[in-house]
Amino acid sequence: MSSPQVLHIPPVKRSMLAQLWNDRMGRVGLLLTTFTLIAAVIGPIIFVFDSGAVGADATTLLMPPTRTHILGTDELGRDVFSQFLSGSRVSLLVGLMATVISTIIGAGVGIAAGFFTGKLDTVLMAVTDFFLVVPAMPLMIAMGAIFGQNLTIIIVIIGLLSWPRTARIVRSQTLSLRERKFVPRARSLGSTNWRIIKVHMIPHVLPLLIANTILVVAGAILSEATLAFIGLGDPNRISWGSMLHFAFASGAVGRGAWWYFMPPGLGILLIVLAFTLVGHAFDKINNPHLGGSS
Amino acid sequence: MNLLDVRNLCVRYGSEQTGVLAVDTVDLRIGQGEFVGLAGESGCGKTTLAMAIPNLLPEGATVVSGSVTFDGQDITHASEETLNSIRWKEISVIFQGALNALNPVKSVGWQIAEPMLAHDSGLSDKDALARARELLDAVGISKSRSSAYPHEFSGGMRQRVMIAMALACKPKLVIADEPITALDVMTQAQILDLLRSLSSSFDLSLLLISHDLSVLADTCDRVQVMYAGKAVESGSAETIFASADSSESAAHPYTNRLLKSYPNILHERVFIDGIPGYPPDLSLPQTGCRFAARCDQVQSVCRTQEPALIELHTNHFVACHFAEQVSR
Amino acid sequence: MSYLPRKLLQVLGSIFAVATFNFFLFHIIPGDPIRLIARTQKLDPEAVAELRKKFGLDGSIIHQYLVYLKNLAHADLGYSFSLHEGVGSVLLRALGHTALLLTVSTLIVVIIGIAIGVYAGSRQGKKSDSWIVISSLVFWSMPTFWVGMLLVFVFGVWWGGLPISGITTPNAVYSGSLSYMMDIARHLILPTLTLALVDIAFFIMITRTSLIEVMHEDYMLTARGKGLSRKTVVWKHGVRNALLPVMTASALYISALVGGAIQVEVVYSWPGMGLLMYNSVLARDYPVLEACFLVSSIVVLLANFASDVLYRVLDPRVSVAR
Amino acid sequence: MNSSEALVVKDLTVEYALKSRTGRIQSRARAVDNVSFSIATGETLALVGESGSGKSSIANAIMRLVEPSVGSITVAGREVTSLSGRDLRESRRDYQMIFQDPFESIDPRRTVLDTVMESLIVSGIGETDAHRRERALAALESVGLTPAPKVGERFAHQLSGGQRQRVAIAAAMVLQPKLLVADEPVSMLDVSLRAGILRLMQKLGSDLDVACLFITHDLSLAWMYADRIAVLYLGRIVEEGAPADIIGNPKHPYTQALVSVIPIPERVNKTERTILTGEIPDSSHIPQGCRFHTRCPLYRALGEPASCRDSDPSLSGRAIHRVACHHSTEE
Repeated sequence: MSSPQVLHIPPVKRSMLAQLWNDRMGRVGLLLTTFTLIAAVIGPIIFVFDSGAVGADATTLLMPPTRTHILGTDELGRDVFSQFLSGSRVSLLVGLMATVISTIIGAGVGIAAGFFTGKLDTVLMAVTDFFLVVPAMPLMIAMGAIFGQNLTIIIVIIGLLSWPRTARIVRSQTLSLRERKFVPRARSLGSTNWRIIKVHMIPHVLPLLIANTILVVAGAILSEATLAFIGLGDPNRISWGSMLHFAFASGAVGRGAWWYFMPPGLGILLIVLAFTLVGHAFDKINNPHLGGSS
Repeated sequence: MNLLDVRNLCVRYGSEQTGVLAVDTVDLRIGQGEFVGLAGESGCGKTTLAMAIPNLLPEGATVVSGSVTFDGQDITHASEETLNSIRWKEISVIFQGALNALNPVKSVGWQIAEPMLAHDSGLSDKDALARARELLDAVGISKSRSSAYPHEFSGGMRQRVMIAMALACKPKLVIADEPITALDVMTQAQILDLLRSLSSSFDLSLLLISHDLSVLADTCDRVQVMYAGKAVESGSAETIFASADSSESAAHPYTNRLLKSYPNILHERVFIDGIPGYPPDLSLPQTGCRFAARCDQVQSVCRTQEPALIELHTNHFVACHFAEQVSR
Repeated sequence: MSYLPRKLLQVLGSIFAVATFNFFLFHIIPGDPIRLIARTQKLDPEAVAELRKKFGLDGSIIHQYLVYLKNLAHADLGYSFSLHEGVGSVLLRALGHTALLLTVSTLIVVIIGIAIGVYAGSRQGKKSDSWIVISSLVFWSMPTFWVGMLLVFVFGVWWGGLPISGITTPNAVYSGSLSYMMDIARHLILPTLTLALVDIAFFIMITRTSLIEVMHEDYMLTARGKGLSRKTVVWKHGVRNALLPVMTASALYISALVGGAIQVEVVYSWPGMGLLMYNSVLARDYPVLEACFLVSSIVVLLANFASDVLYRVLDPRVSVAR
Repeated sequence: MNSSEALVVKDLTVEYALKSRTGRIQSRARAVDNVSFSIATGETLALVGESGSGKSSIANAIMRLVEPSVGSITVAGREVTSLSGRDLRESRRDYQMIFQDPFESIDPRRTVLDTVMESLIVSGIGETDAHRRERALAALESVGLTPAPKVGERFAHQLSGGQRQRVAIAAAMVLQPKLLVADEPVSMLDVSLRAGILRLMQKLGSDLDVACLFITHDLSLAWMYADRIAVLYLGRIVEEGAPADIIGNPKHPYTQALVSVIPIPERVNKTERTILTGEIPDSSHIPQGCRFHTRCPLYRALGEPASCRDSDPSLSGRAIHRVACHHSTEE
């Protein structure tokens, strides 16, 4: 339907960050993300976790919060609060690094498949669909069990198994961009493929890619937590997932030791929620229909 | 009595402070069995005005003032139930772009039968479908295709389905919003022909909206021209489309310039005139005549004082300070 | 070629690809599986040699691969060292339990998820919609296993009214098959609730987004113009179209659901494939892990196939015949 | 070959393979079927046809956006169908295109100035950015987008449709091409703005002596704007001649029907319209014999002569007005 928009000159687009800040969920997400990032960087410096500091006797094991241990102790008598703080680093590190791998592969495959179409597209999409359909968690568990448990390997495994969605999204965006007439116009000017991708494709794919990337971070953090919970975490680096693994294995739930299993779970929830909120707000910015009144 | 009587209608997009009056104090009258054309450039408010009649305005658009009287009943602020009983039963709409106006996952027969069933609880599914097939036949589509889906039809055929659907409940008024835009020339002629022939057999009134004045020339009885949210001229088709030397002809400079924007193969081969500049930005306050900035006969009064819509001759309304002395 | 045979061939191809991928993952990359087994199970050299022979590990890679395929074709999935039993029979038992859990929770998730999604989507921007979106995002951000732990804590420890472990009550005596089924149903409540709490969010969000998109389509205005009630417009015209993208997205969900089920089974000691995988990880029982991955992949592939066929039935623009 | 011809199209055929999902070719659609025409330097030829007539395929073939199956295309004396890679890219500045939808053909994320400068950068014109900027601003000035530095900072969504099309014209004309292919350049614009765009194209065209291929579905617009008109039906030119002859004395039954349905912005008693029934056939199922006979009123009026079903008429007649019909003179 024709509305008077034709005559209306919209204001120059504000920066992405400003638009995010304007959205209530986006703002909460941004604040939460900043908060956890600061806590992860500074926290462990102030409260150093000493894995060797085990409890001296039975009374100091699985102890409820006290003044010295504000979140109590674990089944070996170690301080939960300092574990919690250092665990945040591992979650964030794995989440961010795995996302870097995933995004590079996903965006590359997606743009290549969407732009060049034909045989290359067929082959790339067959591989993408294969990894999209194969259940990621059993495969991660299998690979984790085979390749061993250290942080780098976990990052690589999660990164290698979480790109297909990105590839799909980027490809479909690239395909629809190809239909826009400014692409044949650029070609008729004599632009090379590389120039068309650089000048006309990437800037259009970027907003969608950023929104998706943020959601991939959330997914990667959850994947790491699950792997660690299954018992495939890095034994030398305590993470929120491995805290929950030990809490579960030591029967902390049955013994009502809420101070042990609540904090790491809440930590994961908050950080994943933070990224999810930002990603969701980005989606709203990218898709005017979702943004309430358009 | 007129079938439709719209008076002083104002429709605004957006809020009171920052909104835009897309339709600003406009009248529109349609008599029983009359074909009325509504013309103007994109953004002039013609679609908004038409959609305000059965209150199918998009979210964010509100009728600020004025009234819509249909068949003697004031429906301006009617409840959703009242409107639903009038929609399609009394007033149906042929929407712009038939590809998107048809539901892709329902058969065309079902879609034509649906409003009949919604408005007549006594009708059986079977009878409704049978009537749907009759209607398809009437618009030149084989009855056997009633179980086909919209994507299986060409653009022109979908528009025929849309027309059949609009006629389903034998409405008194059909609003056709740019029904032939984006169709091929020959298909346009076919569709207009169909509309003309059906109008007599179905005894309906038609509001035909088009940006293309030439389309309205031999389809409509009366034509109303809108510019920047205002009605600037309305009159019989004979008057509006009369050649310049006749005693009565289009009197608003905008209408005249618009008419000269089309090549006329009956005349000498000259370059069309067009209109310089662009329509005003309605989000800014308007003073004087809205066409003043583009008018070649502008006087100082045009920039300061808004012309009223006056009746130049019987049933010929013009909103121009110099309507009587405009030269063509 | 028409759609069904072509698609079936594609599924078979994918299964073959998964099997091949599986082989290379477990047999080639980290050295041979027997060495991995020997490392954890402390087998004597003679037993190792015998095992090597059985898997054709004394031959070339091609030879090993062919032996692997032959064994697969005979449904011989190897031997579990930790359970001292054939992998096939272990898996078959577990698969049934997992299927029960997944079927029940999927049904609940899909029906409730779509209903809430439609409710929220048709009230976009209203307060109820905002609350649904926010709570969906919160639940979606929780690790499934942690939700499980919380429910165990609340219902098992605090309140104690619901069973929190296993599929039946140990040493229970049943008066009949009905009481047996009731016992299983009681054991199902918490695992299902856990999966549902997290995964409903997924269906709510995609249904909502899809419906909002559809609400802006021109044919929705046509439906309104016809004088249909709001409910009819939303359900008959909106939901029917909105469900198509939901179907496509559900294919992705199937694989995520398997991941969730593994966690739930671990937390509630539900004797399905997830618990089996967990125990195999702890025991480094590679043949079981390998078979679990293979079987879960095949199940997901088949489920995807089913959803693709269903899509074609629901969308007249693509036909099953072509 | 005559060097005054800006464009010579000879025996052009464009086929599209209709593939199944598995990639096998199921059938071929012949969008353009053995079409030949030429345009002299400074001349404007209008290609008129409905959708499915192949008019856009001809434009895309000339622009090398689709590969012609058969035929040669010569722009300013250079055969371009045999060019590829760098040679092709370098030849492109000689022939430029204006697309139908100005909203689609301008990248919404680039400024107006970027869009015009892009033409120069890609063609390797101008030594420095400052130099290119100067030329781009001059081009914006020449299409009436003033003040150019200010308009240059805007994005497509901040312009009206007419302004956007002016940007597209500036981006094409800044390269000083020998041939301008204009594919429905005004059909998406409001009628009041069409004249301005067409006048601009005409002025810039005559200043630089550019030949123009003007593609339109609107016969009356072609009549007003072009020096010569070619009417297309289902991939073939069925009639070609001067505008006055095509409108005043159409010979092909298809052209006659098209002329009869031209809407006239005046209420007059026109002679009887000829509204053809049915729709233009699919280009993968071109009828045998004369491709128009399935819808031809003359064919029916003459009692369905066999010649129309059996043989495909070729374009014949005096050089200034040619028609492809077996029976056109019998009327």
